[in-house]
Amino acid sequence: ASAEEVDMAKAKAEGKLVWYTSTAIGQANNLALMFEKQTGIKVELFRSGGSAILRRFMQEASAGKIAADVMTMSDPAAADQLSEKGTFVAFKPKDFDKITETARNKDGYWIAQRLNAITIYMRGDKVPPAERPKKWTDLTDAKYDGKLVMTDPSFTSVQLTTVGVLADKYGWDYYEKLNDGDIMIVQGNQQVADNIKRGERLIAVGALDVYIAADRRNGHDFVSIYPEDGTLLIPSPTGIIKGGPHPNAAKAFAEFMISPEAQKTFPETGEYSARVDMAPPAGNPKVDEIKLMPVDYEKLETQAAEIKEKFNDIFR
Amino acid sequence: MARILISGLTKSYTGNGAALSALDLDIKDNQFVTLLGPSGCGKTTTLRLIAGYMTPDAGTIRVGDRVISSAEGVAPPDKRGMGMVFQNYAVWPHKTVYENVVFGLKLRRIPSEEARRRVLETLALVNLTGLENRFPAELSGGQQQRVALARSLVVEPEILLLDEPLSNLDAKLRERMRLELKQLQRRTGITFVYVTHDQAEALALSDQIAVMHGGKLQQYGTPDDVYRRPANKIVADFMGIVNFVPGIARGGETIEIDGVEMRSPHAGGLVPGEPIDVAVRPENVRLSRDGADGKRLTGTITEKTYLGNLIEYWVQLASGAVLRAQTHPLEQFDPGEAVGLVIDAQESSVFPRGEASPSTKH
Amino acid sequence: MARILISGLTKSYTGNGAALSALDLDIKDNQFVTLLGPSGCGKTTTLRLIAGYMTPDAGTIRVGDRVISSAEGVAPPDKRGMGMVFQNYAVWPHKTVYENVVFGLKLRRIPSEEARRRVLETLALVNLTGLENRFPAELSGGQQQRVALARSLVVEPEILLLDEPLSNLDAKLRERMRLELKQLQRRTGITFVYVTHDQAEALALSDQIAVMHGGKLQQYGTPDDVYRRPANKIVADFMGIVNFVPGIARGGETIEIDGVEMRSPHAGGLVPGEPIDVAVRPENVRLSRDGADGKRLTGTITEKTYLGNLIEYWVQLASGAVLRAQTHPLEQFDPGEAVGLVIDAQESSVFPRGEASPSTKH
Amino acid sequence: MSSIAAASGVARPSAASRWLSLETFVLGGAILSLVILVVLPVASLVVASLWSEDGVTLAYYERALTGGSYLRALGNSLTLGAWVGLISVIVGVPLAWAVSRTNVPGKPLIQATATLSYLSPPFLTSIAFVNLFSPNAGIINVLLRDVLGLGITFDIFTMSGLVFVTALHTFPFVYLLASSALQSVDASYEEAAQILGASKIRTALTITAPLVAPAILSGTLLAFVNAIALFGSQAIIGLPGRIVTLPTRIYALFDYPPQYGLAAALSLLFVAITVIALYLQRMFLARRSYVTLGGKGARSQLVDLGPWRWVLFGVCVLVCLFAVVMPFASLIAVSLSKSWGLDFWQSLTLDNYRFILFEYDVTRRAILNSLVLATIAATACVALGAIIGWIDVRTKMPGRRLLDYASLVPLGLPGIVMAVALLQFWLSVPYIVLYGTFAILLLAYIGRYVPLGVRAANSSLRQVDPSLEEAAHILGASWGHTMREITLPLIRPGLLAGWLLVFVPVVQELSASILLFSSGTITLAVAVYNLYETGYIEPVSALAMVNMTIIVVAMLIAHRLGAGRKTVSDDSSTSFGGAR
Ligand SMILES: Nc1ncnc2c1ncn2[C@@H]1O[C@H](COP(=O)(O)OP(=O)(O)OP(=O)(O)O)[C@@H](O)[C@H]1O
Ligand SMILES: Nc1ncnc2c1ncn2[C@@H]1O[C@H](COP(=O)(O)OP(=O)(O)OP(=O)(O)O)[C@@H](O)[C@H]1O
Ligand SMILES: [Mg+2]
Ligand SMILES: [Mg+2]
Repeated sequence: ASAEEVDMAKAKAEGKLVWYTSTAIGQANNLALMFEKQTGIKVELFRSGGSAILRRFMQEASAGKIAADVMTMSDPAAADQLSEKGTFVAFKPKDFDKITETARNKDGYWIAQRLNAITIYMRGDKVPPAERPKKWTDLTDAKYDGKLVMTDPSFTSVQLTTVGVLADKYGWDYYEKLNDGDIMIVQGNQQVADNIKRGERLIAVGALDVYIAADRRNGHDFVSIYPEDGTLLIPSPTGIIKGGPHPNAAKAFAEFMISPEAQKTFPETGEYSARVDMAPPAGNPKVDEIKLMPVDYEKLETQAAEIKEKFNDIFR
Repeated sequence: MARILISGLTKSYTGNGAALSALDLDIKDNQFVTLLGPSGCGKTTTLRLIAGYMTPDAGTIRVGDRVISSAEGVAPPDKRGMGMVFQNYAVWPHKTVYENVVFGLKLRRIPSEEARRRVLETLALVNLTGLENRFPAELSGGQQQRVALARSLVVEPEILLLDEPLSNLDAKLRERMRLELKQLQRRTGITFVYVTHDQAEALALSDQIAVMHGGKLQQYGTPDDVYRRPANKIVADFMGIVNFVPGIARGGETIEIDGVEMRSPHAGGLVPGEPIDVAVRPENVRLSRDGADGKRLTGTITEKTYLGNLIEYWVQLASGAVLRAQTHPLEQFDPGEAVGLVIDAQESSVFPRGEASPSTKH
Repeated sequence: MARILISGLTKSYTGNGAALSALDLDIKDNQFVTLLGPSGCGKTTTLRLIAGYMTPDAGTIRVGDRVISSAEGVAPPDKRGMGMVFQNYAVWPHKTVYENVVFGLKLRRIPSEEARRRVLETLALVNLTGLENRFPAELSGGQQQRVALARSLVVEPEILLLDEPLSNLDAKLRERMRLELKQLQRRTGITFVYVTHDQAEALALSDQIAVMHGGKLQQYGTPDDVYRRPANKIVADFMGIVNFVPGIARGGETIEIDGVEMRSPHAGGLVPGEPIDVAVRPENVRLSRDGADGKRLTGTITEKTYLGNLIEYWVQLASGAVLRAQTHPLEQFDPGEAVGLVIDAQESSVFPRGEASPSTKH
Repeated sequence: MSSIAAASGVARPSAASRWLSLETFVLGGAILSLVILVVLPVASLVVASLWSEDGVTLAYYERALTGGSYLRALGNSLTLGAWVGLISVIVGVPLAWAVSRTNVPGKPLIQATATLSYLSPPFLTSIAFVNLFSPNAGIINVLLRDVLGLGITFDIFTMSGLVFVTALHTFPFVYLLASSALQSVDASYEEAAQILGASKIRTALTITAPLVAPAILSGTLLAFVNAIALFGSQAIIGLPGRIVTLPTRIYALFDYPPQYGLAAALSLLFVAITVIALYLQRMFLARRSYVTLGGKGARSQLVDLGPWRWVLFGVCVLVCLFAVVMPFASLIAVSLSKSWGLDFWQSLTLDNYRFILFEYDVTRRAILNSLVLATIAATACVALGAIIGWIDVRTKMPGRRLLDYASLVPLGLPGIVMAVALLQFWLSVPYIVLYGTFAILLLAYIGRYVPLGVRAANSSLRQVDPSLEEAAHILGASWGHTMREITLPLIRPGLLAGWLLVFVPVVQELSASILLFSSGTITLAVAVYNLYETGYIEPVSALAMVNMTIIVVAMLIAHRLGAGRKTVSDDSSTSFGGAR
């Protein structure tokens, strides 16, 4: 494919760009600094939760006061929808084709920054190997009663994806059963990790694996299962905002984002790079060794509200 | 200039009857006018209306030829150039005595040296020298009241409203303060509107007294008028002790009490034979050991009270009516003793029996 | 039983001199004792100590034979079975009149029917019938004071402490209230400790009067004692108007004023020739139009004040000393007139000239 | 006024000058500010709740009121609010009374307890309490069950747990307002009850507490509304306990794709609750007067509790233990551990502090921004509160009640709703570019927290006898002068309490900040959130500790500056922030 060229002279003349992102703060800082060092272009960073970023951007957009140049979020469904609305600039930078196919918009409206693995993780010390679940459906077994924890899709967009996909595949019945097993519902991935760490619950039913990556390095005995009936690898889309104040710098940054230098920082912190040619995080299986669960983002996008409501009905 | 003209002033508090109805008062410049009346009769209400804290329901208050209050609106208190001593003192608890008193002078931008001098002078006037740096909570009740007084005096306003400013002072000090107030008024020409519950104080101080009752003005006149020529029984009753002695009008200036005839200049216009009440003050009853002689009533002493500079007796007349009389301590009678009484009818007022008796409710 | 024995009671507020020093008082059961003295002399402080709100610095207070206050500790006010009317009323602003008064009865678990009856009775007593449902902020100053009075009366405590309970009432009502208080005391046998600034009130009501000055007890005795036989100049001065007429002791009971000799039973023990001050009350000066005759002083009227039931004159003696005299309104003199004076020396007190004059500071 | 002007030439200029006076200006300004800060954003909310793509509709209300889950959430919220309000009174009033009116020992400790419990960010204390009381792994539960062998297990994930944690955060509302009011109660009111035979406790219950009813009710109202609106603890404790509340429902509606209309309708339901609560409060206070600072130099006197003071002190210590020691100890422990959940003593480290102080580059800027913003916002809220409160309590201005209601509404709005309303409003205002500046953050903060300032001032003003102001007026003091010299100094304890009540949540404000900050105006709460959101609970705890240390220091300084001379002359009078 023919990569689009970035006009570096113009980008440098613009001098800076504004990046709205839900990337972990340390990582985001790191990337911004790397880019500045490389190009001399300053990155003004807005780091916040995925939905806060979106909310803010949409408010600005509806008032016609666009401040962001580049946006990284954690919800591909939303990204698709925004793409359709013409929010993003189509841009296929160098190495566009090195990105996992499911992790980029085919027209280049967005490209994944990284892939978020949703795993079933658990306390290795408390759940003996024989007891460990292998598949999503194992979790409804009565022996896990009172041991499970998961997030609420109303607050966590990756969980919305997970619930959407699993409910589609196994029916809402699956969640009814989890409910019967006294699963704990928490607000976000942070609390899932926290509850597992403290041993309040032992097994996370589909949560962002990266939240325990650092803990694992620190010596916690955490075991992650990549379910045999399909693992979710959810891309974090990055798009260039149409009408942003620094269009060229934005392109330069988007290109940088998928460059090997930038991408190799993700495995270092326990996340999957969006590039096919990058090694997985230490100790994790390679992307092609994982049985991936296909996601129909278009469908998700239309059903979001319905999924949340249904979920709420079951778990209240 | 600082003449206050009040006409038709009416005010009622929500839910209750009128606290003040159709009050007319003409307070001349440089006058010392006292509002007098039983508790709850509307004295404070009147002062507060004059000060501009409340909007009247009807009527107007004029100072000079400016309308300063009417039902349509009131000029704000801070623009009225008045001073006021509040019945509850309203001394500022967070300011020392000195700061309380100097407040008004500071507002007037008096240089601090002079202000200091005037404050100290005024504090001396009210006998508070040495307490400048106390907070009100560290003062006795009477001392707080004097702070309130000093605070309003020090600025020498054109009109001074005083709501029972001496109520918590002892007679000695009160007398001194009265004198000082009177002198201050003469010296400065301030118009005083003074509320007191003390008839003697009112009589001693005032140029004019307004006697109020139940929100209505009963009489407005000089102390002598009010005391000696009360407009009605209410005033007669309120202005010191009074005996209402039943009698009968005999035509012309002649009246009859207990079979004894006497002449009263106030008896004109009464129908002969009409039952009357003669308002007799205790000091207008003269007791003696002389017996009946057609000019003299007779009675028996039933009670004797020592009042210091006076002795008061309750005397039961032959008709059964009881009369209070006061004598000089040098003339003493004993309970049970039969005495003769002469009533000074010249000094007594006569009212038809039918006229409403002063209600005791206030 | 409810005899209060105070001995050596001393209290000073931080930073200031003693508000009360070494007070001794023996208040007998069923007595009506009045604390009298100039503003700031420590009356309220004494009451507050009796009530148990403060710990004395020294001295004790006994009720019956129980020590209820000493420097070591005080029995709490709620265990003392006393009642108190506060100088600042302290009526609870968030309770209606009825709720204020019924409070004490509720504490005593009086059945609500009876409580209601008693409250209404007491409110009638203080002339507040009909105002039961008002809040204090909707009352006049005097009405609030009466609520405070009613609140303490309704529970009929053994000992009642009253701090100027009638100061904001008019003379008429005050007199009625005095009577009611006196009757209540006779009927119930309550021990009253009463603070007033009104000498006449004290004289009329009290069994015993304690005259205080500057935190010290000056005299404790019956009204007659205190008024007619003051222990010192301070008392003489404080108890009503007094003239201090300069004179000379002539040995025995004889004294001389302005060349006129007279006999005084109080002059014993004085060195002949010693300069003295004779305390003469205005009512003990008799004015007449008679001229000098060796028994009579002479003087000239300089001022005349109308007091209603009395007329007061200022008379300048030949020696230049000025005397106040009061006469019955039926005997009138005019300013400038020369008059003869007779001083009732029997009723006058004699003090050596050197004795401290009453300070005017309080 | 017109007839007066007509009646005399002299009155005319005074009428005119009055119209231009400072009073008109300030009162008008305050009303205008309230309109801008509160009324307009709320109006835009009303519009949003009635407006769908197809025009005006009641569909959102229909959904809000018929959807079972919303009604359940409403029910839970009301239950939560009611219990928290009750407990706040039960804890706050006795503590306030003890500190202000008795000789209980350890007053600084009680002050510190109340201040610190208010200070600890609710979401962090919730986490701390989860650490302590979660049924399986909660430290206390483990201790009780495994170490002591007792069969007791506390479950924090219940309504009681939620009430408990929330009340620990809200009782200071009652405490702070009540204790400042209690300082201006003349002792003779209590003495009058005692001499009638009322015991100390009875006096406290029947006289003292009712006398400061405006403050207690204001505090309770704030506690009630705040408890309902507090999102953090409801998300962390409520969700696992399957207790849905209105805020959690409303927050969920803002997730992509946002359902703004429904959220607006639900929020207005919230506003309705707030308004009803205020209405009840006003009903209760109507007509009664609570003037405890009269014109006769109020004295305050300490009640000697005898041995009971140690009992009361014990209760205080207990509250302190639960409200401060346990959550803080747990936070400190987390902040000092390399990774929470490993063996504590072996993973002890100061790394987290090093990280947030020296490596996390926004910390210092955020702290500075937050302190400046909070100082300005707290001062503005208190000033505005004093004026609005004054209008309500002292004037007969028509519509003053509406003003009082308007000034309470923002409190009842979940932060996110208020923030979105503000954002929408200010983004749509042409020419005024506030976006991305400190100004918009300030507008949001003042708008959100002005209720706290108003309630504090309102309840304080009710205690002050108006004749104290009148006495200044008649001496010729203008309105402004009287305010400055008389009114404000007299209600200073209340205003200081109000200042503190605003300062603390502003430092911790997140839901509006996160939409409104820019790189230059990042705030502490946003910085904390960013760390937390990406999984670093240990540095978050460290930052929270640093944050609290700084707030405490800032408050001590502010208190020193603000607490001028004593108001009620008595060595016993106290106010928050430490012992005198
Ligand atoms: N809290 C206080 N701190 C310091 N000094 C005080 C305090 N209370 C009273 N005093 C002083 O103690 C003295 C006695 O006060 P007290 O209130 O007993 O006087 P009082 O006789 O009741 O006077 P009044 O008739 O004016 O009420 C006064 O000089 C007063 O200034
Ligand atoms: N705020 C109020 N609300 C309702 N009624 C009131 C209010 N203030 C006063 N009143 C009533 O109005 C009447 C007049 O009150 P005002 O205060 O003028 O009396 P006053 O003559 O000053 O009495 P006092 O000598 O007792 O001070 C009283 O009957 C009182 O109960
Ligand atoms: Mg009055
Ligand atoms: Mg006193």
